[in-house]
Amino acid sequence: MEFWKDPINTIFASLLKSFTSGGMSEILATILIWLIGILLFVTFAMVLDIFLVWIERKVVARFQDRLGPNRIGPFGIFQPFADIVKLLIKEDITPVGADVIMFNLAPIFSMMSVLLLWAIMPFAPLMVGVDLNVGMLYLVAAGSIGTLSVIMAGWASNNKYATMGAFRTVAQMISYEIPMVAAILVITVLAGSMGAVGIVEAQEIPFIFYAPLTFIIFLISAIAELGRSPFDLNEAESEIVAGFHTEYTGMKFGLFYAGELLHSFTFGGFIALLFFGGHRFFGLEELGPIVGALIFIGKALFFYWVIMWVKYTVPRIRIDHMLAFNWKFLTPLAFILLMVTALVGRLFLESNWLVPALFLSNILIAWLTVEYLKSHARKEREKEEALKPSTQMTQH
Amino acid sequence: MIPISWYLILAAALFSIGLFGVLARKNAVAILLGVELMLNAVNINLVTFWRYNAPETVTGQVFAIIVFAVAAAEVAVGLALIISIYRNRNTIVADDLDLMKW
Amino acid sequence: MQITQILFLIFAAIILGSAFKVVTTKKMIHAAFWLIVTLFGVAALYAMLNAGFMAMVQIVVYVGAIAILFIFAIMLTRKELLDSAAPLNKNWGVAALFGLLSFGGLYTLLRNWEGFSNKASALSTDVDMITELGTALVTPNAYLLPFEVASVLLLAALIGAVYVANEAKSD
Amino acid sequence: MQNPWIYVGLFVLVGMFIPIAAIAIAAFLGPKKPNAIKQSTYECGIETVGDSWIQFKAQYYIFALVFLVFDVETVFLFPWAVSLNKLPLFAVFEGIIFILILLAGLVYAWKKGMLEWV
Repeated sequence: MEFWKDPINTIFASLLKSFTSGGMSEILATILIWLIGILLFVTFAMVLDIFLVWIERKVVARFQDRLGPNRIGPFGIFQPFADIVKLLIKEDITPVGADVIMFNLAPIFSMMSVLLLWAIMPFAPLMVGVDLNVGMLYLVAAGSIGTLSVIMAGWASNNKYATMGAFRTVAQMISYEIPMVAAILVITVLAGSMGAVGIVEAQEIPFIFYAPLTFIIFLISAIAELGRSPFDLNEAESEIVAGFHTEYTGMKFGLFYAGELLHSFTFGGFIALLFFGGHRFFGLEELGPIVGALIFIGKALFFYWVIMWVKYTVPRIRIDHMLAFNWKFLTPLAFILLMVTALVGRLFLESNWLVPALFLSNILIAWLTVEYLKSHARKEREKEEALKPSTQMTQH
Repeated sequence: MIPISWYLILAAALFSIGLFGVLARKNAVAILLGVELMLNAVNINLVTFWRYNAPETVTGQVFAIIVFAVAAAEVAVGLALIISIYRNRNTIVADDLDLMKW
Repeated sequence: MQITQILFLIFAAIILGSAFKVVTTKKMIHAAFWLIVTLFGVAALYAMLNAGFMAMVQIVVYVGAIAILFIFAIMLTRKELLDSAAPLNKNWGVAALFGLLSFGGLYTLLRNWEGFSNKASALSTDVDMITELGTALVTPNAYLLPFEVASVLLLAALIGAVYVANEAKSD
Repeated sequence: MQNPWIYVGLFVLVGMFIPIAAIAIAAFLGPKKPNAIKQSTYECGIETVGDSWIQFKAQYYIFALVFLVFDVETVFLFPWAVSLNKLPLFAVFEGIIFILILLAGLVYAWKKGMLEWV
């Protein structure tokens, strides 16, 4: 029964006992057990990643009215393993003039920046790698390592398309980081904590009801951070071939690709954590941490599916529109939301009216935004029409 | 446990390397890189003193955060100036920027 | 020798070695990447000093923003100008002397300070450092003024830099 | 263990080890038959002209600049946001003033036309 209540710490304690009984010092034993645990954990993430490839291919096939992989194994479930074998036995090409060390480091950093996020993922209250009290800042920091890997890949490839693609991707990633951080700040204000566990604990009512607009902003900026459609600059073959990973082949390209998929899933998890109560599901999580972890993974998969849904439904946005949308719309809106949430949240602190007040203020902001956009669009249209007298001629 | 002297000597060495970079590099961007090293040395000192001498107050960390803000402002304006100079005079070698010499 | 001491020495070697590469490397973009290595090393030191918030801020601000800005600025200027000539000017000997002097001076100064071999006092675990920090930043008797002045400073930097870069753009 | 960052450090090590292992296995298994054509820079089959280090436009710098300023701002705002519920009401207004001052910078850049991608 002990195991069911707190699986990780039970295993940890029994392992520690058996290690130290052999005469090992406690610190060394702890570090060794952690190392084994992390290895298992990361391996789990990588295996999950393999299945994400299958899910991705299957789902995109359904969106496009195809069957998808269906030859290897039932429903083609072993297709990703065939993919891996193919990636492993492909020749690894390093282009002439490339900066070899940085060329090889870039995919490693890209994958690492994603794996690092798993250190703070709270699957359940007692099933969390480490509960940092600066958890959300850690999320942003891991993202900046990802940005770094993009710029390394682009520069080291010695290819114009790669360099240009890297610059565009970096401009996009750093731009969308600002509304994302502002959205995280809104959550931090609501939870009064930056740690992942603290945020989950604060969600008696999921934060989506406190901050629905913030959720939309976070979703958009998360998709942009991931570089998925409609923000998938790398796929704009007609402009920059394959962006920063134009020159990558074999396993190194595989790492970028797998990193992107795992990153999407991880962000699905963070959406579940920040806005949908993490492992909570109508009291079902009371059954034990393992059930909580399964609920959490289920929620993460659902939001992974939402990200895919957006990806295969919306066409790509041009880069100038993308950046204008961020700086002229999303960033001001996110900061206005932060100010309003801080004010309203503080005014109604510990009152029963907190959730309705925040929800209504969100609705109000949404309405004002739509009205502003309408009038702005009308003005733009009038300006366009004033510039084009010929169209009025044809109306006669 | 590590004595405070180790951190302070490390910070002093980092500061000196940064100073060398500022004085010796030709390239204006590289000079700014040296300034960054010096600011980092200062920050190591601030956080070290906070941890060893006054861990119950936050003074050291507040100072370090202000240093971050100053470093950001310095880099932003400094690099903008370098880019502007590059556009106007087509050089960023600090020795050649002698318009204000006389 | 304890594990923490060995760790410290590894990080110190990384920091000083990469810092030395920053000031001597010929290729500017490599110098920028070496700076990033230094910054990571410093972040690791902050983590060792139990200043997790500072470590994260170091990575978010320095690696995530300042280093990127440096790389952008380097790529905006042409390569021949950056990498053709020798990296150091002709006064580098004097500069090295100054560097050594400053190190020696700082070392003797620190030697004579009585707290030179202080040991760290235990950190009380019940105080949440970030909450303390947030409280200190907005309390009028503490650091409210620096907090607001910092925003004005950033505003001034933004306006100044945008103005200067705008001049460059109009050419 | 009092310092949770040891765990993060181990995570960094493992997180680097896994991709390195993947690349190493691929390098071990894969064929190695380099030739000049295969290793040439891929630019849609056209011979590469000049250096890949081309002149970029100043616009990238402006975006990075605005990003830097807002990034530093968030560092100040995170402690403020965490401790907000324990602070008196005027602390909220201090934070709002802080944000408004920086939004003024964004508006300035906007009005100057520096946020246009041209």
